[in-house]
Amino acid sequence: MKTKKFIFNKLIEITILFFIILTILFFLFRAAPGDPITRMVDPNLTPEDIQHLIAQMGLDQPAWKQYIIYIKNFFTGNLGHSFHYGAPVSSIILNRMPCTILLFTTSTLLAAFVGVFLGKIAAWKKGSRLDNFLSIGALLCHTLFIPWFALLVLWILAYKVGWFPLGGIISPELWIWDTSIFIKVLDVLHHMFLPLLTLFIIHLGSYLLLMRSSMLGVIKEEYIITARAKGLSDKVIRDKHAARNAALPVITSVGLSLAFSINGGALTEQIFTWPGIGRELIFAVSNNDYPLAQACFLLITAVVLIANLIVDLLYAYMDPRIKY
Amino acid sequence: MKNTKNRPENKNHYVERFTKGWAIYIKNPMGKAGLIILLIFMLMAIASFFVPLLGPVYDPMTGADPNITYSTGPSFQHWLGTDFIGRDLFVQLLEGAKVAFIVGLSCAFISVVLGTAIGMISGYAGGIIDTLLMRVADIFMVLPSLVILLILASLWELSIWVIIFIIAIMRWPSVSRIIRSQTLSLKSRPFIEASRVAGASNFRIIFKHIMPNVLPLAFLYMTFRVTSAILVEAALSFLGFGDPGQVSWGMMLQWVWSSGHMFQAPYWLLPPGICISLLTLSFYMLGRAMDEVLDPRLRKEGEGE
Amino acid sequence: MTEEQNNQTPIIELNGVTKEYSSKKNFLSKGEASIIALNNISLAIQKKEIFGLVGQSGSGKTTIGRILVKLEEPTKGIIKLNGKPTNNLKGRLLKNYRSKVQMIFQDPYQSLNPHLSIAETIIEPLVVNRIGNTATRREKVIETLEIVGLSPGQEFFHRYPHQLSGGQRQRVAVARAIILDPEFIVADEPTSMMDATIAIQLFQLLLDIRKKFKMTFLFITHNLAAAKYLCDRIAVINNGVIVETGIADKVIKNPQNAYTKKLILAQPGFNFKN
Amino acid sequence: MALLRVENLSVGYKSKHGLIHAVNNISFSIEKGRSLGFVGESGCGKTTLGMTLMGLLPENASILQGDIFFNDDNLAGFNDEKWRTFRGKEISMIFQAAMNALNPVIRVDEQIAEVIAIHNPQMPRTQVFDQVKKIFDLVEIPEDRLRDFPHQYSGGMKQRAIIAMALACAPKLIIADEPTTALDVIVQDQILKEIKKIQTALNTSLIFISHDIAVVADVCRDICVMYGGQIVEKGNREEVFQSPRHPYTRSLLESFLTLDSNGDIKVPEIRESPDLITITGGCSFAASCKKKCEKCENRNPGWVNLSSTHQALCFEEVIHKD
Repeated sequence: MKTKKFIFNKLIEITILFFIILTILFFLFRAAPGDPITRMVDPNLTPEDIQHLIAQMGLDQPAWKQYIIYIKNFFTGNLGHSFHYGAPVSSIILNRMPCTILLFTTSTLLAAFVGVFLGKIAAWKKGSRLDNFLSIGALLCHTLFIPWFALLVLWILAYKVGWFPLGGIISPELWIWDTSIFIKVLDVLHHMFLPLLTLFIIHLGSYLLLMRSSMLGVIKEEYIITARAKGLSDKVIRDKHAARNAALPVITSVGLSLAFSINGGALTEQIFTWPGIGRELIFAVSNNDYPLAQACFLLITAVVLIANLIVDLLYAYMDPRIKY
Repeated sequence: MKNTKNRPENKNHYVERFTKGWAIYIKNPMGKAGLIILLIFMLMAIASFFVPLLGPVYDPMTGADPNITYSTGPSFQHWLGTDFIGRDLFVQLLEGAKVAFIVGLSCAFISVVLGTAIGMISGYAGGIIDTLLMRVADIFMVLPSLVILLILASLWELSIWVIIFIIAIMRWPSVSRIIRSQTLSLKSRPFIEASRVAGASNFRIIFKHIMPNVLPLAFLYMTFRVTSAILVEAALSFLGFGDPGQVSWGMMLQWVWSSGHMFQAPYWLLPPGICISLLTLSFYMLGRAMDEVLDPRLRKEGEGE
Repeated sequence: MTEEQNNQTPIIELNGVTKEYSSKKNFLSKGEASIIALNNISLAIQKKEIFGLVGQSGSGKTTIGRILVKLEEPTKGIIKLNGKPTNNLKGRLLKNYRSKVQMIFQDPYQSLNPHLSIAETIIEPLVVNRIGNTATRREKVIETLEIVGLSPGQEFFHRYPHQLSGGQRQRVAVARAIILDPEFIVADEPTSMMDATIAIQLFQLLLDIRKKFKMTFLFITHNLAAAKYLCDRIAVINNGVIVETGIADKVIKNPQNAYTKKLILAQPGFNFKN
Repeated sequence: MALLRVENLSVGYKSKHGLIHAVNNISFSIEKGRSLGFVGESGCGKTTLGMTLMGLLPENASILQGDIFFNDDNLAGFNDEKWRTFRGKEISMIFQAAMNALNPVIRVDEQIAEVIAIHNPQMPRTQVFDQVKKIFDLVEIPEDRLRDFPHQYSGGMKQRAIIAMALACAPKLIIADEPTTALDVIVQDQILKEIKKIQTALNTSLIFISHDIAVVADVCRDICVMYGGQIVEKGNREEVFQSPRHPYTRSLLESFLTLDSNGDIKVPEIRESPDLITITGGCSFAASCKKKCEKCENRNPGWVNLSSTHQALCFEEVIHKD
């Protein structure tokens, strides 16, 4: 019952936040130098169509009316028309979304699990050769410059050795012909490997470091001494008593670092020409396709907000002391 | 009376604390390594002021070697080679070091000053002020800074200082959250209450009692902020949205990528990336070593008390 | 409520003081239950006495102390200092009040700012109340240090909290409390973190100070034996309600209230019967 | 034969300033079913002693010399593996409840069940939990609180759960380190009664460590008074508390406040804590001793027998000087 109320309250908060961001975005686009009409309406359209669009978006109206129309359009799913694709923005981003979610969630979850696992081991053997190796490795991963690392990976593993494709998500020839679903999945995985590797390496470092320092704090707690006094084995103390407590702050930081991970995600998509939201955003921004850029941005914001809610719930689930 | 004795004794305490902290710091191999790398980059940044004086060829932006019209590998004349219009890559690398330092340090400084001030006010004032400030922080916190910069860069042409300012604005919330929680825990400490009971004003309590206790933490966060600021600026430049009038490491990578040399010219691809990673790494190591100085829990047993 | 009411006005008087805390989480979920920390407390403390407030943790004894030094305001009820009501004081009046009522805190490790020297800590009340100049302040600090048994004062003047033992720190806290010559001092479990032999030294110091400066103390404690040793009168508090008040010896020898009896029975002693 | 026999035990901590002799040449023994109290002020080494007996010394501490005989085993020579099968089964420990000795994210019954399970690997799960229920009955925690998390417990209940944990495998020796320090007087009284009741019921040996003389006197029949890492006086409680002979024990008792004490309290002089790093030849209490003579400062005191059970670490002349 209380959990439901908590979720409900959180949803309201998120909605308010989202609208604040939406509003700021609206005024940003109006405040920028130049003519908002040319910015919002595709110049390639016929004059009649342009007139139609101007009326539809209220661009001939005063600013406050435009704002109301803008909100109304947003609710009806009308996010404008992409200049470049000449198609409704909403359909484009819906098309790109699965690719991003596939890459992003896989890499985040994988990195979180491996990072937490290695961080746990490193902290438990603090000062050992393994710990030094893992910590320095994690530090290097954490401070890598993503696009550079991605280019390096691309250069060596795709260009020099040729094990993986240079970019994209599928090999078109496989999809034209009737091939089994199994081969198609393998093909996607083959394409996904390099971007996944890049994002995995980058996130791994920060999760490892976080878990390690969190674990070092927990090891000093009294209940670890109690556990030792019981005669439990090292492994049980580490995994059951220490790691579960140490993982809690790591969960919180997953939420807090989401915004940061999105930066990395966009850069990775761009270099591996992975057809996701991030790449679409960079593309839209480079080509002054403003409606598309706006829509991508709003989608990213919504995803981050919802992901934060999930993280909060997960935390409450993991920590019995918190009951919403 | 002998009031003159007051001052030097006072100073001694800080000197003593510094030397003590330094002794712990320098024992940490990570801190030592970070400091050495940092010093090398500082030398590079300083050198960037003098190298262009050698001749117009050595200007990182406009100094194209007239004899070279395509990208060449390392040579005696151009230690790291040249880019596709004959500009010296080593000179560009030096210039990049300067830019990275300017971006990193000024971003970190602005965001930490802002974050510390807001965090202290928010934590100390509590109530509605706290709620409002932290909600604003939440908004900034969920926004991916690179994406925001991209949107803004598409609407305006951003100069390096504007970029620095925007990154700083995006980065204060995490600092102020930490300072706020520190302030909250300090606020309920008896020594703050004792000072209130003695009749001290809020102003005095914040500056005399809370600030000295949060400053080390703020300073620590400054080193971490440097790292993220450098990375964001480099990413922006790499995507082609940096200050077009300013050579930077990100810009060099943008050129090698967009000119299609990335698989042909490792002498061009490798150095800027290594520099970015190494410089951020050195700041990070600096911060971690400082963390150990500040956090007695992580100190080796027996040295604590 | 108190026997033998002398003609003097009491220095501190609490009249029907109630304190509630509401457990409000955020602005969306409005406060549900409120916790009553103090329920209709009435007390009068006479000049020059050491008044003991005995209770277990969570009984509300610390809240009374905090209300008296204006770290908190009561939800209901009146507090009088020398017969004058002192609720909701602001600005100069508050400063004036605080120069008369001071506090010694429980934890000597937490009650001194680690970044300030002993001198800076003790001098603070003088500075914020703009009393004296640099030279006279210095003299006053050294004098106070000697009073609390940290002599020679010069030697402690420039030290920092981490260079002192727990007992010495608490003496610094005492010095800070008495430097303004207050009329009334709240001592909130000043010895609960100390060894018994150090604690008794501090009690001795408080007794000396009372004799020398005619100060009044409210001594908050969970230790009945300490209250009996130090206090003239005591009040026993349980769940925010005062259950018994009276002369310390009498209350302990002949408790009237069931809770007080239980408390006395629970004290470990040297009876080797079993 | 004594259950536990400690001989010439010294434990040191490495520190920046040198080796800290936290426990210095201690010998004592405890029989089956007896209760032995260690009392002393902070820094006297009593907690270090308890941790040494459990094999739980921190990394920078080590046993410098001496033997700890438990039945036929010498605990001083145990390795990690041996300790693991030993701790919780033969010797167990009751910790201070406020120190967050229970893991906050694991249910209480599970935390107790795991002690039983680890030392009885072949016992089926249902039987383990039956055992847990029995122990909860013994320490008087209601059965419906079994599945709670520690934060849902009050201080007194947490302490009962910790006692239950220590009892889980019916150990031969229980070490209680300040088990009631953070508790209110009334709860403390209940817990102390609980400990006494269980100790007599199960006939286990008990080592009880506290800074509170009255608490130790309440629980234990034999007493060791510690100062500066050494035992300075030992005997049964009547001897130690009713006719203390060591100057330190005396000053401790003279300044101890009880409900019965009238104006006979003596305020001790302010004294420096003993230096545990530079061990000089001489009594560690000499600097604060009112009755000290010349040789106190440069010769080590020896054990003075006062009765068959009562001994003090002092010089004959000093003890008999009044």
